[in-house]
Amino acid sequence: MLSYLLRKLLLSIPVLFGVTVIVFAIAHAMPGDAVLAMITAEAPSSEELIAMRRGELGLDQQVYVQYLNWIGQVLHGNLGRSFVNGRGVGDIVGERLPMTLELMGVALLAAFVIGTTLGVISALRQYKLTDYSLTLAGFVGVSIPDFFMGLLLVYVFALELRWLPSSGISTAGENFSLLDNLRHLVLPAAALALFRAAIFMRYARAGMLEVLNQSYMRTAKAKGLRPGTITLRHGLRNALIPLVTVFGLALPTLFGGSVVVETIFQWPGIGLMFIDSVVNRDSPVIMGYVLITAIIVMLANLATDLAYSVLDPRVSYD
Amino acid sequence: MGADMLAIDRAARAIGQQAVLSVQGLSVEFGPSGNSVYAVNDVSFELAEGESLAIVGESGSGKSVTVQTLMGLIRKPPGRVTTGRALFRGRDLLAMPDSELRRIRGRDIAMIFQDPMSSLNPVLTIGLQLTEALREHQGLPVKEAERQALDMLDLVGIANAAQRMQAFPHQFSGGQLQRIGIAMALVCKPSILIADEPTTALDVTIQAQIVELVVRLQKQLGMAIIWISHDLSLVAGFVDRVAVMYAGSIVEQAPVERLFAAPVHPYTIGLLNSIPSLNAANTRLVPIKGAPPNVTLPPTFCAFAPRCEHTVARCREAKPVLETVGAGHATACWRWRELAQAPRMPAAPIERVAAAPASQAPLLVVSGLKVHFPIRRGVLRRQVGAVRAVDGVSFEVMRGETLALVGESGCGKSTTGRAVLGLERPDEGSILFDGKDYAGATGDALKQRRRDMQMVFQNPFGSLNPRMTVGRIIGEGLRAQKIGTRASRDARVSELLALVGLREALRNRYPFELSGGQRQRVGIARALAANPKFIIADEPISALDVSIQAQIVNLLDDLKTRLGLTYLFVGHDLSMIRYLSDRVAVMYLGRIVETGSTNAVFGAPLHPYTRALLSAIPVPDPKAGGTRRRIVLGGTVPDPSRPPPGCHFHPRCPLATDICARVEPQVRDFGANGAGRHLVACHHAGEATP
Amino acid sequence: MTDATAADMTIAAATSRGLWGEAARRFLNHRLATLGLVMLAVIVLACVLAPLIAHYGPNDIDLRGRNQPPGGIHWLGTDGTGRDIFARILYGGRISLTVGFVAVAISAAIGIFIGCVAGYFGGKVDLLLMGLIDMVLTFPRLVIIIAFVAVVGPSIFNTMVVIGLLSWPSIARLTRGEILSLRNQEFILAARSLGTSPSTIILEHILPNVLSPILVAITLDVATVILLEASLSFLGLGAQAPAASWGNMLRDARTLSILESQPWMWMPPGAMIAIAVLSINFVGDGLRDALDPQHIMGGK
Amino acid sequence: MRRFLMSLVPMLGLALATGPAKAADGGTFRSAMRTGCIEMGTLHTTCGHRLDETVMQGLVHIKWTGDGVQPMLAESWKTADGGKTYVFNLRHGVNWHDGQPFTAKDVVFSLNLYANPKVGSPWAQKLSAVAGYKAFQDGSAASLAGVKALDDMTVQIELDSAKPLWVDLQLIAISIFPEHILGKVAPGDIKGNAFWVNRVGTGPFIWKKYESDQYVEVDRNPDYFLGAPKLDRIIYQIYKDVPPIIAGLQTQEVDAMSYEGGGVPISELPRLEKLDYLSVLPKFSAGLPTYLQFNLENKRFADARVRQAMLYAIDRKAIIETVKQGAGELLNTLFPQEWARAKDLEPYDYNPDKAKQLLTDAGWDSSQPVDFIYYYSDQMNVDTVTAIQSYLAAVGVNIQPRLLDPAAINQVYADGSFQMGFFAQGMGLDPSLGSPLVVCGAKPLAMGYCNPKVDELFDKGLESNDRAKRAASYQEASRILNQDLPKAWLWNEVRPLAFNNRIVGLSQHFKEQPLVIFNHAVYNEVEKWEVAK
Repeated sequence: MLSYLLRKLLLSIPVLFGVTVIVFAIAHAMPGDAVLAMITAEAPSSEELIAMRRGELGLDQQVYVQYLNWIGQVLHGNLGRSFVNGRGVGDIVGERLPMTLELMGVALLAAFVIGTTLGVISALRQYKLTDYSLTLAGFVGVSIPDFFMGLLLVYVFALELRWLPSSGISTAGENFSLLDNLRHLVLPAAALALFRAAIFMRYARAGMLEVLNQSYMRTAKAKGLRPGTITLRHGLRNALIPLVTVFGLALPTLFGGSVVVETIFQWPGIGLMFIDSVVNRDSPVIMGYVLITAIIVMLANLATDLAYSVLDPRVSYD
Repeated sequence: MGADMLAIDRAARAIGQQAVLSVQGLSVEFGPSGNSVYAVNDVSFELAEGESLAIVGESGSGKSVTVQTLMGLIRKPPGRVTTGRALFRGRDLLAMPDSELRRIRGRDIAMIFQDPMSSLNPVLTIGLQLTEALREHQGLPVKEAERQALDMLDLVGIANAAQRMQAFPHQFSGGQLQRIGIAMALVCKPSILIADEPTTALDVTIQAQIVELVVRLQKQLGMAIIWISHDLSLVAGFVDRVAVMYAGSIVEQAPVERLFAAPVHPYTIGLLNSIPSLNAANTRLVPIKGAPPNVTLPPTFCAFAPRCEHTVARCREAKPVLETVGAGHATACWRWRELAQAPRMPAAPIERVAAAPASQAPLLVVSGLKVHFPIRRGVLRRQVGAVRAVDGVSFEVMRGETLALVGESGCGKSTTGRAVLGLERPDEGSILFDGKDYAGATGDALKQRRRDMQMVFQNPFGSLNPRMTVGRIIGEGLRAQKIGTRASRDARVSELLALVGLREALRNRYPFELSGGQRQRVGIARALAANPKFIIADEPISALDVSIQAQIVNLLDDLKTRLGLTYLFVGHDLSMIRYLSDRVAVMYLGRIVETGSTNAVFGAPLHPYTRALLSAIPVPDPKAGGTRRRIVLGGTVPDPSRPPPGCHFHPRCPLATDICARVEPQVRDFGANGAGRHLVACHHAGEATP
Repeated sequence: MTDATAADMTIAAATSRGLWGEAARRFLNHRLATLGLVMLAVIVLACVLAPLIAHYGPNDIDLRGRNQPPGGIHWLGTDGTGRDIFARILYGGRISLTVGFVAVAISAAIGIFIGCVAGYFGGKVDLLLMGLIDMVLTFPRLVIIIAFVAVVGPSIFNTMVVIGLLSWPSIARLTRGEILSLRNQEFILAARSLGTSPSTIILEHILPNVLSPILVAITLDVATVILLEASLSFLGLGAQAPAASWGNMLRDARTLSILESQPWMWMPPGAMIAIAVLSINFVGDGLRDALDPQHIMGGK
Repeated sequence: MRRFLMSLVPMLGLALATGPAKAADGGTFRSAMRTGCIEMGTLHTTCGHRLDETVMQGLVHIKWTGDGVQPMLAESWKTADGGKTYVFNLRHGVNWHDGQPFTAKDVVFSLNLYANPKVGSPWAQKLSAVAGYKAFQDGSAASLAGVKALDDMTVQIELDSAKPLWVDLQLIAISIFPEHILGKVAPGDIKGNAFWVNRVGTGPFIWKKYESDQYVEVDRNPDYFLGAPKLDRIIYQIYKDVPPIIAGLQTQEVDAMSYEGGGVPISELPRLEKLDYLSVLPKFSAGLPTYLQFNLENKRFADARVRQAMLYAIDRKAIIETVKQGAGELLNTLFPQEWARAKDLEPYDYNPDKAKQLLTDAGWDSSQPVDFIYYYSDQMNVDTVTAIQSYLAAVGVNIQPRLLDPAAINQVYADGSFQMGFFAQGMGLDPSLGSPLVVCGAKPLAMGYCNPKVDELFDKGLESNDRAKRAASYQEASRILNQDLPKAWLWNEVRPLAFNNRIVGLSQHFKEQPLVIFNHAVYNEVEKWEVAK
């Protein structure tokens, strides 16, 4: 197991390296740079000033030199400084990552719990009205883009019903309270979760249907166990196993989705930061974002593998 | 029903006990009405306390559906019980709500299933799975339930039971798992045990262990057994009564001796005739013609009529009901009275046409063949070991003979076959075919060999490309070898279809439109396309129904004679092998332990493993059960990546001594003069088994 | 139901319709799939024939006739510059569907190629390509597309290509997995033992058999890409004004007034996205059932 | 889906019942602010100046009425030589929020900080007229020679030449920083310094808390020199996108959509106007001339007839009335200020036939598409571009719009790699701010236009602070620009604003403000605002 993890981590190094090279190239291929992004017509900058600022930021060097400098810093645990405000990228990301993780975590968890529950119910009621309605709802769920879902949620729950705040992470200026935070979390998390709940539901239904056909379910029934025991103890455990993969694959898309949802709901996470950094050509922040998300996705993949081996005793890595 | 129930009732009473279970007129359908599969049609039987009843039938005969219906295990929908009652101690299992039936399931009626691996939940410990029925039905506290479960594990012969309670199913071998499955079924001490083909997925030596265990436990616990099987020979040895099912109906039931001695239903007779007997070697098998029944037609006629030699118009018009033949013996056939007058067997046993005598010139000489599959582990994926699938195998196949390579699963027999054909790269050894060494050959050399040497595969479902028509599949070898023109290839395909007994019309069908037997014929035709000299048949019949097996075996036999072929037959069904092979090589854990003429090996086996293997073969003769001496091997086959030192067999060998653990036995020839060589690799070859 | 009866039913049902005929029959028996196919066909046809159906051009502005609710003249009303929503839906569908199909065609071509190479050659090549696949899968796709579009500039062509270039790993993985599992099938062994050449094996035995799961995946990918295009257009990175795509039409809904009181501007594109995606999902689901190898390989 | 929503209902109900308690205080004012303004500090950005009204302050601020400046940290000033040397008397008794006294040292330090080349502030240019600026910039001097503290409470600033409007137009951009804090920071480290997210100023409100991309909270300064504010605190809520601000206005999560929030999109006006708790100012002049940019280095646009044709081709009135819902004033020259415009300008009324004729005369090749860039991506502007595209297409000018972000725009400008564009330039404060658009060699916005006469008139416009004299120069320039059309002037942008009536004094002050004043602190008596009882 340990050697499997080590091997995976070892293999992820070149992958990470490749990711950074590509993204660095992309970031530098963008038209304009951080210095140009800061210019506005009201404060036109002289060419000397632009050159000076480029020099300060190291933007006057060859791209590969810039990359080597950057990667050198990273290897020393330093993600560099934002071109825009000079703050340490590590600090900025560290400040915002928890917010994004809160949003994504709650969304993923909600999607998982809701989707799995409905999927299992749907499977247990196969070919009944419940199943058909849930399946149809699931299809509709995966047909509505999450940004649109976000708009609809804001409209219904924030503007019309006035039940929930329309944006932000907590009421500005109030002392942080978990309840307040959760009220703000409901809509963006729901916007992210509903689409994915529909996906989880589809997989949970398929998984459960497959499990229901397994002989061990018949064995359990033949033992005279209660239907609830059979479904939960024997069925669900096994049906969950393939969902682990779905869980792992959902993560990268969740980062993408959070960019959109954070914009709609003014959720101050790294998605919002990323959009700004692209506009500002703040390549240290872009790189920081990509590196962190890549690492999280990789760790999540590892966690997926681990979860597999926990859920399924047959799986052992070596 | 009706009058016939009386007959059954009498039959049950004849045994002198009270019926614990009485099934009356059970019919089960699947799917929407109007488009149904008629899985079980008007099935009635009784089971006395402590009695063992076998329900025998081929796949699709409805035997499993019948017992699963009793237990409330079929899924509704799509399943529907259309008629019938099933009285368990007077209460109708089919009429009670599931919550009530649930209290009977597992407590009074328990069940063991076919595939022990898939019928245990892979993610729960066996301790939990063993105790949950006890806790459910008897409300025992965990500790007490565990104690009782432990006792039961001891009873079924799981060593170290206390520790193994925490283990998961995948950590056990198939045989152990089936023991656990039995323990699980028996923890509540049920009065009926339903065994649904519990040994089908197991090797023959393990099968013997399990049968013995169930028989012992039945005596100890005094329960009744319904044993579902497709194998008449297997049940012959230990059940009281047999019911034969075909296409959802019981066609004949009788006490076991009577069924074997005086069967009356043409299907039962056909079934018995298609099983080779270990004793009567040279009687040609008599297969049942045709394909398995179509169960999507309403059961308004005799389902066996299309395959029956004695069909008359009435058979196609009305479904026969069970009629009493004798004490406890009933059958469902319109013509049983007439047929009972006629000779029971077809005229006279047809002598097997002897093939041209095998020459003494070897066509294939394999020596020192090793095929190892590397195991890589660790951070750097270094090779840390190897599965020694084939670990130094030598044999020769003479022109015109059939050499059978036998052994249990995992012994390396299939890998050997594939290595001979060049589908696996040997690590060591030579493969001389027609005098040329082909070991490790590639490219043209390999291509040339493949003209002369072909293979028939095991799985009739997996060995045909589902997206090719039969014609293309058969012609593939011709195209690959660029033999002939398009027209000549087409003609050849027609010829081959005729050769293997398939209608020309099937040429444009896809494999999924064919039955198992037809598919296997296609596989054979494909192998024969380029006129090979040598055929490797890798368990070609093991996936087929008994009545179809005989068809394929006869076909292979005929082709050998007609085309002058040489066969390497890889298999595990010893009775079939005895029937069709000239010489036998017995493999165990990557090595050949005994080689010799079929008669010599089967008649006077010298290696203790061969002896155990042979003794474990079920015999289709209820009387033999008592007289045959069984050598039941303990333990299971070791992991081929860590074979035991010295003789691979020594940990399980009844004759093993110190030397066996240290020294690998040399092959010695025990052949009598003129009878050919009889090679044995054993330090104690021929010594009497204790 | 027992496995045997399933096989029997298939055999019984099998006439000489052949493989694809059989698949087509199963597909058409799938009610939702048929519905999906019909809806999709109608949408595609309407988009292709847009000039014949719509009375207005997609970019014909009519400033004095802006924000009109649906009615006899403009069936679905007009937008903020008086363009006919119905016409824009049809023309926008061309873009949205083209993006969906072209991007997936690109990713499928790359994915199948890489998957085949990795699956067939195995060894170091496989390791390298799997690394590449992991790498691309590690990118959050939308995020990278945002960055990419910043480089090449937003346009429908760029969007298509970028999505195509970033979406292949799942198909590659699937192809590879299918090939690996097929490689050990007996019919591949049989073909090898008959002396069939590797290229023939790939073309005749492997590809036709991996095609159906890939076809299903590709179909479902089209739906995903349409949604992705909508997201990108929503962020202003997809189709550029004045060209219509369903995604950038839906962008109007960002204006709360429109969301509230001019639903004819966002409901049609929203509905079209949902219906198109729904139809494609139905079709995909139907294909999955129709092409399920379980049906073809038999019950065992 | 519905099921899920329904299941949320009880959960939401619970959350509602126990929502956060409204701070029971003298009042919190919540104002919307766009993202990215804070962390860079006022030395670097052009946005976020509301914080210079409340926390940091300058020597002078612009009056909300638009007429002249209000003394803030400078109590008074005088110039003896017509605007070459200014002497500022600083306000006595002012303390920094940390208790340190405010003195002339702070003023001298702050001016030097802006001008310091190592700091690299884009606002350094505001001080380019100060004596010694060049020497400081090129490194031959260590400070601004023209800035001197005469004593603790008096500062003298000397310019290179007389600039009578220097205080009104340049000094207003300069904030005063605490020398005792920032003086310890190396100039190169000013950018990104923690000070910017934890500011110490002299204004009516004290910096309390900053949460990135969430809000800035400032609390009342009881010792404020113009009197203790009535509001307890102001929270500047930060938004990246406009729709959440609109939603917040409606739900009263935010009180003000001022111009630093980007203004209310035209399309949202009807929605907000329905809400009785809001005051909506629908036609707030933005002082923002909007125009079609031509790359005059490209020969296709060299002929003035081509440029005139484009203006004739576009029905600007229709666009203003429909797409912009009246939110725009037709403009035929550069200046949004009425006093700077001549009365007899060519109106370029919609006339497509004339446009076609002019294009034919000029030999316009209509087969070649025109690369057309823009960067306002809101609905109204996209619709506007759409309309323009349609109008131009009708006369044979086939533009192909391309949306770019600011960095890309700047790159494209620097490269000259575009043909036309759709832009606007804020110059509400004074006509002189239009010079970068039209004077010779002004990069990048002039795009190859050079008319020495225009340059001369712009110079002349700054020689006096008498509006009548200045108007003559600018009106003359307006005529030339009306004919030359270096850019095709479209209209003067109008920016609707919305305020919650809860805050007394807020909308009232904006109602009196003649036009939007971007990027500069405005004195609007914030200390007198209060929450309605």
